[in-house]
Amino acid sequence: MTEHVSLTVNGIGREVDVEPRRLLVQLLREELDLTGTHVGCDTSQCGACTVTMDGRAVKSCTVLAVQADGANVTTIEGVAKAGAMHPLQSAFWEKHGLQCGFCTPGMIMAAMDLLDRVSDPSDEEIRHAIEGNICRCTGYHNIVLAIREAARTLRTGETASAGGVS
Amino acid sequence: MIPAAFAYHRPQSLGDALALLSEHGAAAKLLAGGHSLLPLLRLRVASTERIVDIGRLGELKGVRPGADGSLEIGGLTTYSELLAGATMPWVKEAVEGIGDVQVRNRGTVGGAIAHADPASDLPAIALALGGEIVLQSSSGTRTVPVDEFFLGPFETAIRSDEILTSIRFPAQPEGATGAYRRIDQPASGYSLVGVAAVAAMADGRVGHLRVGVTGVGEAAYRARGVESAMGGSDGGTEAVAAAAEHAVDGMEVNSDIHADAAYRSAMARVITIRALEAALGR
Amino acid sequence: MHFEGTVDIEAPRDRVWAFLMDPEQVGRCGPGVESIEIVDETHFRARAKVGIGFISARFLMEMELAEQYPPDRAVMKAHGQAPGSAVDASAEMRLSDCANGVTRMDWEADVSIAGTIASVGARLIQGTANKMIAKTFDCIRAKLEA
Amino acid sequence: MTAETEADVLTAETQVSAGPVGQSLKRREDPRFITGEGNYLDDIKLAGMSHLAILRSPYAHARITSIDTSGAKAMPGVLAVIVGADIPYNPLPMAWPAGGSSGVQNNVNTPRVLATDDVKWTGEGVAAVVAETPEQAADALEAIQVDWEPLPAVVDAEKATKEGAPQLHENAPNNVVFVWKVGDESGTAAAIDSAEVVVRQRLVNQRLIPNPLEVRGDIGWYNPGTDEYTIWMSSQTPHIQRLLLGAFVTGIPEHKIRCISPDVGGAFGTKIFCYADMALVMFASKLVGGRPVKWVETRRESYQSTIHGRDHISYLEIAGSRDGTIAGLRVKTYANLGGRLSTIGPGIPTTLYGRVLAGCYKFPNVFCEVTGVYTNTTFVDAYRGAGRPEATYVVERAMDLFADEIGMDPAEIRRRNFLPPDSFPYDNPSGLGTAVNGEKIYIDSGNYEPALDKALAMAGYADMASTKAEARTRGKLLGVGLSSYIEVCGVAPSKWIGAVGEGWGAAMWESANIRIHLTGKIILTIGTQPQGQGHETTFSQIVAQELGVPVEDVIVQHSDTKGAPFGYGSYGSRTASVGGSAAIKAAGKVREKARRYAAHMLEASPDDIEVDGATYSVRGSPDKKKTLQEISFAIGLGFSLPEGMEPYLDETAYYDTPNCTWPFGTHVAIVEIDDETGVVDLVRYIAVDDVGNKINPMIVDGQLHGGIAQGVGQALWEGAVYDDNGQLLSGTMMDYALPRASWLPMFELDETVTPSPVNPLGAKGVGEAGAIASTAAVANAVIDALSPLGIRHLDMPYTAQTVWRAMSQAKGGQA
Repeated sequence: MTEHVSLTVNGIGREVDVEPRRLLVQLLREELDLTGTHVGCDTSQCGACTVTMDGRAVKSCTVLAVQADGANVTTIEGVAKAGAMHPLQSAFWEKHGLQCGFCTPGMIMAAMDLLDRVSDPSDEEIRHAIEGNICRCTGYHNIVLAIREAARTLRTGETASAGGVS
Repeated sequence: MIPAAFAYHRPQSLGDALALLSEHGAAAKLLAGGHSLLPLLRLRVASTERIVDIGRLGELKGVRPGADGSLEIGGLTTYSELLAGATMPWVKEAVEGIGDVQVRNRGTVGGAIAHADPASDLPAIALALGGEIVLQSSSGTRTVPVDEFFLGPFETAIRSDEILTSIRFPAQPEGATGAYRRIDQPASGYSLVGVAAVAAMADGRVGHLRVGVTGVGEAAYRARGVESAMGGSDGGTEAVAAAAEHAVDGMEVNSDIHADAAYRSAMARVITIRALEAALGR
Repeated sequence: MHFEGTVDIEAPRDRVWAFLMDPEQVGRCGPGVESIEIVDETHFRARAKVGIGFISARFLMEMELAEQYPPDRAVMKAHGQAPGSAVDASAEMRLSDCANGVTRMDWEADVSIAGTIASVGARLIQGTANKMIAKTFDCIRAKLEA
Repeated sequence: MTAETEADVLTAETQVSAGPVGQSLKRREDPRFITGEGNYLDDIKLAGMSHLAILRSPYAHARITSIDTSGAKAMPGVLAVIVGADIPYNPLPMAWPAGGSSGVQNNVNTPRVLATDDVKWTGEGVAAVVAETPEQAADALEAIQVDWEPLPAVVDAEKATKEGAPQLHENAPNNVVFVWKVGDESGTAAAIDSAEVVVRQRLVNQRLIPNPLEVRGDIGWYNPGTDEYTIWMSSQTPHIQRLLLGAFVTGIPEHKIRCISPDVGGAFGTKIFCYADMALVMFASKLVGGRPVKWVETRRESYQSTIHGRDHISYLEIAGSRDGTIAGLRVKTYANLGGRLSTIGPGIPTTLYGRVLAGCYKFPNVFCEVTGVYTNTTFVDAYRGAGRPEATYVVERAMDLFADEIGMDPAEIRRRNFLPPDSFPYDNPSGLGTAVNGEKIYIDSGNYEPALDKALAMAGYADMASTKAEARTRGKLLGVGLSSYIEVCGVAPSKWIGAVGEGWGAAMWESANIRIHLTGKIILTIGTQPQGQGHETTFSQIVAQELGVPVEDVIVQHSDTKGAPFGYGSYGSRTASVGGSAAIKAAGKVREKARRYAAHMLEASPDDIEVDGATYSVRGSPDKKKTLQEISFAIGLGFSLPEGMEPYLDETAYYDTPNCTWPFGTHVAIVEIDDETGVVDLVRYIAVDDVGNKINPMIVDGQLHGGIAQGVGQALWEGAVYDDNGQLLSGTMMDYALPRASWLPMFELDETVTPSPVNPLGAKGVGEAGAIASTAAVANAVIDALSPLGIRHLDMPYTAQTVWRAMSQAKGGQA
């Protein structure tokens, strides 16, 4: 028994038939081959599966694929436009905001939600905004710097400064 | 990580949803945002034959402030929507601390209230605000006072053929202010102890006080002992401290790997003091 | 987990005893019991959907009346399995007479839960188990007093 | 510290680099990770792939009476159901016995691929299903019926050794795996007996669940056409797994096995080991006719069946005089190793713990006895730091306890007992320098006081009294904690490791192969295995530096046993110092061959060729020159070769370092405790580390950040909780708290630089340093905050309840 789901993923309309129990993250990874969205826990705790759905960050492991019917979903693969990295991606690279990279797509998508709402977040706001995302590698230090830097770039239009972390 | 199979319905109207519920009864589970149900289904500690997805019933969404200062919150309003629409700053501050941004974007007020997790924050806030829960079934609408709604762990006054359509909070008394204070269980983000208080002074005396407590008992409860001890007092530091001694009166206090009953009891008093003092503007 | 409690039942002791020794009767008070199958005088099986709120599991329970000292004391043992989980329990009930035809039942139960439910329900099990046990005894009393 | 000493530390031997080494270059791995193009194990899809799920024991200790798989076999999509008796393989290998001194055979009692007769912990695999889809495999698991006979369980290592405890293995009376001793037993006893002051304390170093964000998984593929196996695995050690799976577990010839480790989403030790599932997917793939079989654990499975870390109960005694001079340290430790032994479990609490217990101090007498113990818990093995965080925790708590007893400042007692800079090379009394078959390792370098001074200055240590007083006005108890650590990294040399008594069953050298293709582009193939450390960046910096080419001209390949030289993988902070040195050595070989070929091209004597970067010129005739690119093209074509020279620039090097490396430093934690709730807040964290020369300082800092966060996690939040029946109650992230962004401050880092004298990079190790130092620093800070109440010790983690209870009891209140 399957249900039909129509949704837009990274700007492209997709039509799929799925079992009702199939999770959005499985739809993205298995049906659509968008494996940049990861699964890190069974309990909605880690945020590795974060995507945006109709513009807001959600944990795609806690959304049924059928619940996403008609939704506009953006995954990490859809963040760069015309081959140019999004300022968040550039800033994570610039500031060494990742190590193993496994939490990174979810972390960037959660940060995207923040920067859509708050243009000049404090470090405290940044840390609060990524509370639903666990990183086991970085201790969050450089992630905070990266999101701070991306916010600056988005505000001022300047690209990230060259060089490593401060 | 993979739920057991179930059938899926997405009714297009509240009436259709209620008809499905009356047809399938306890064999069907309601899905709103999914943030209470899906984690349990994934771990296979819950299972269901069918899911009735009411997540798109727009009629159940929305924060509707009344002209008299009352507030009605549709059951399908997400935490994020509540943040955008709530009129009371202390409620916003409290909701901002629930879960994480992803959870707040999907999790619904009605879902959390209906799930009645004994450590969930919203029930305590609802108890402090007072008011009533609106329940609909195919045979009609009824309301249950918030005070009579939470019956036990994950148990409420909702019957299996009913949908929680909204929560109505009355206008708060003149000059009333509220506060929510909590201690987290760090792993889950649920509260070890959470206390919500709404207080209003009248003629230098505490004229109105409602205190809701979560995390401590088998369900969220009103700390009536605290309320009566404070009522009519000057609301001063000593009165607050004395009243907080009643924070767990009559309760069998929870004990688990994160906090035993002694700690929860002691913290219920400490957090009650903090919530009261904040509500009283200190 | 250890639980204990006392229930006063307005019914004569021999009736209480007979009720407790009858799987069909007492079994129906077990949490979520859906069917009972008598194996022999001291053994029976029950299928039960155990849970509270959303959380539930279908257990196949093997029950044994391990000790009987009528009409004073009985010990019951239970082993149940659900996919990924298991429960083992031992319960002792002691009956005594009180005034006005009331029978007092003192009970103790040791319950150990294994598998999925133990490992994911840590913050919920104690309260839930408490609630279910209380319901079981409420049910026994209600049926006997009816 | 005087100005001169600071200047010495910061300038002496500090690497001055004109090339890429020493630069904070952005990581070349990152574009794929930040665009979602990483390739982790679960991202791999192969034609015809099937899916495997494992049924795990709900009991911690039980006999398997029967298993009925008929229901599962009849389920939709099921290709095979496997039980232990079906699998002809051996139990998993145990490669690091703790040593001969115990007199106990401790390399037995390892897991089978699936349990056959009994289970020793909740989560041990007992059956498996292979199905068309993961859903079908999960559904079919529920249809397998197992009859169990539950047995009594024991989870506490100390209790497990006592009379009457449940027995796990017939060949291990009282559940003892080994009793391992190191140091001078009688000398230490005499020092303690005659000491002016002796402080004793029981310490629990709690069990941790490592939690790399990517769980483990494997894909096994048996190719019936070639009779060869390929296993994709999320592993730190693909070469070692090929060896172990071939020679020890399956008996399949090693050359018929290929192991590939794709991008690894964090590991922290958990992915060093040989796991049952690796062999299971091999067996399953052959069973289903050569279809690839994928298994990926769930997080809950990971908590039960991937290794845990730490779990020591220690009794420490520290003795000395009132002037702050330490005379002796005696420690007796129970190390919980779980229900069966993991690949190198016994090596962690022995060699990597007892031998570095004296830390950076000049203690005349040290004695350590470790009892390794079986319990009905998940097996325990190396988790970030592996033995050294445990040792640092013991000695750093001991220093604070002793300081408290004699009323001395914790910084002062450390300073008084530091090994002075002229001590090196130093044989420490807990047995590092103990000759084993004539081989020694020794602490080769160090300069501890400058790091301490720098950290104290950054923390404002001198003003701490007023900082504390200010916090009191806000209802907060402020505490400051120090941790001065040393670390043994890149365990080596192989001949010492291989000597009787330290028997890690393999050597510890590392490999590198450099090929310069005709166009001058360079491929470096390494035997180490990244899990987030940026090897592709770091190694390309090293090779570019050595060969004088742009970093962009070097790519780094790794993680596939096919065509790569054998390598031992990445763990124990060994990659830069050992693997990096292998790359330098390979580069040197290439450069030498290029130089000889340049001489041929330029018709000069090889002795007259000067190399400057990528330019090879004739001494005295700078116009007569060839670039490396010209050389690689010509030698690659091979049209003209000197007598005896082979074409192509392709050199492999194997590097065995003469000694371990010895990072050190001082960390300072500052915490505030809410005096009513017990909630602990880490408000500042200062780290001054000396990891020698840095290849990429940005990456080094990142490693420190992550290590610090994990160590802080142990001190404040993390802990595995079992009930008495062996049920893992902290079974998911809902009940096991991992550090989150809002709980941590920005970390304040600085350095001193004392290059390692034993490798050409002067690099030490950094992957574990943060975790080794930080747990003790935070612990000491919490106890310092509580010391005004008379509290001298508490066991971790310092949850709000734990701290509140201690405060309540100290105040004489209810608790």
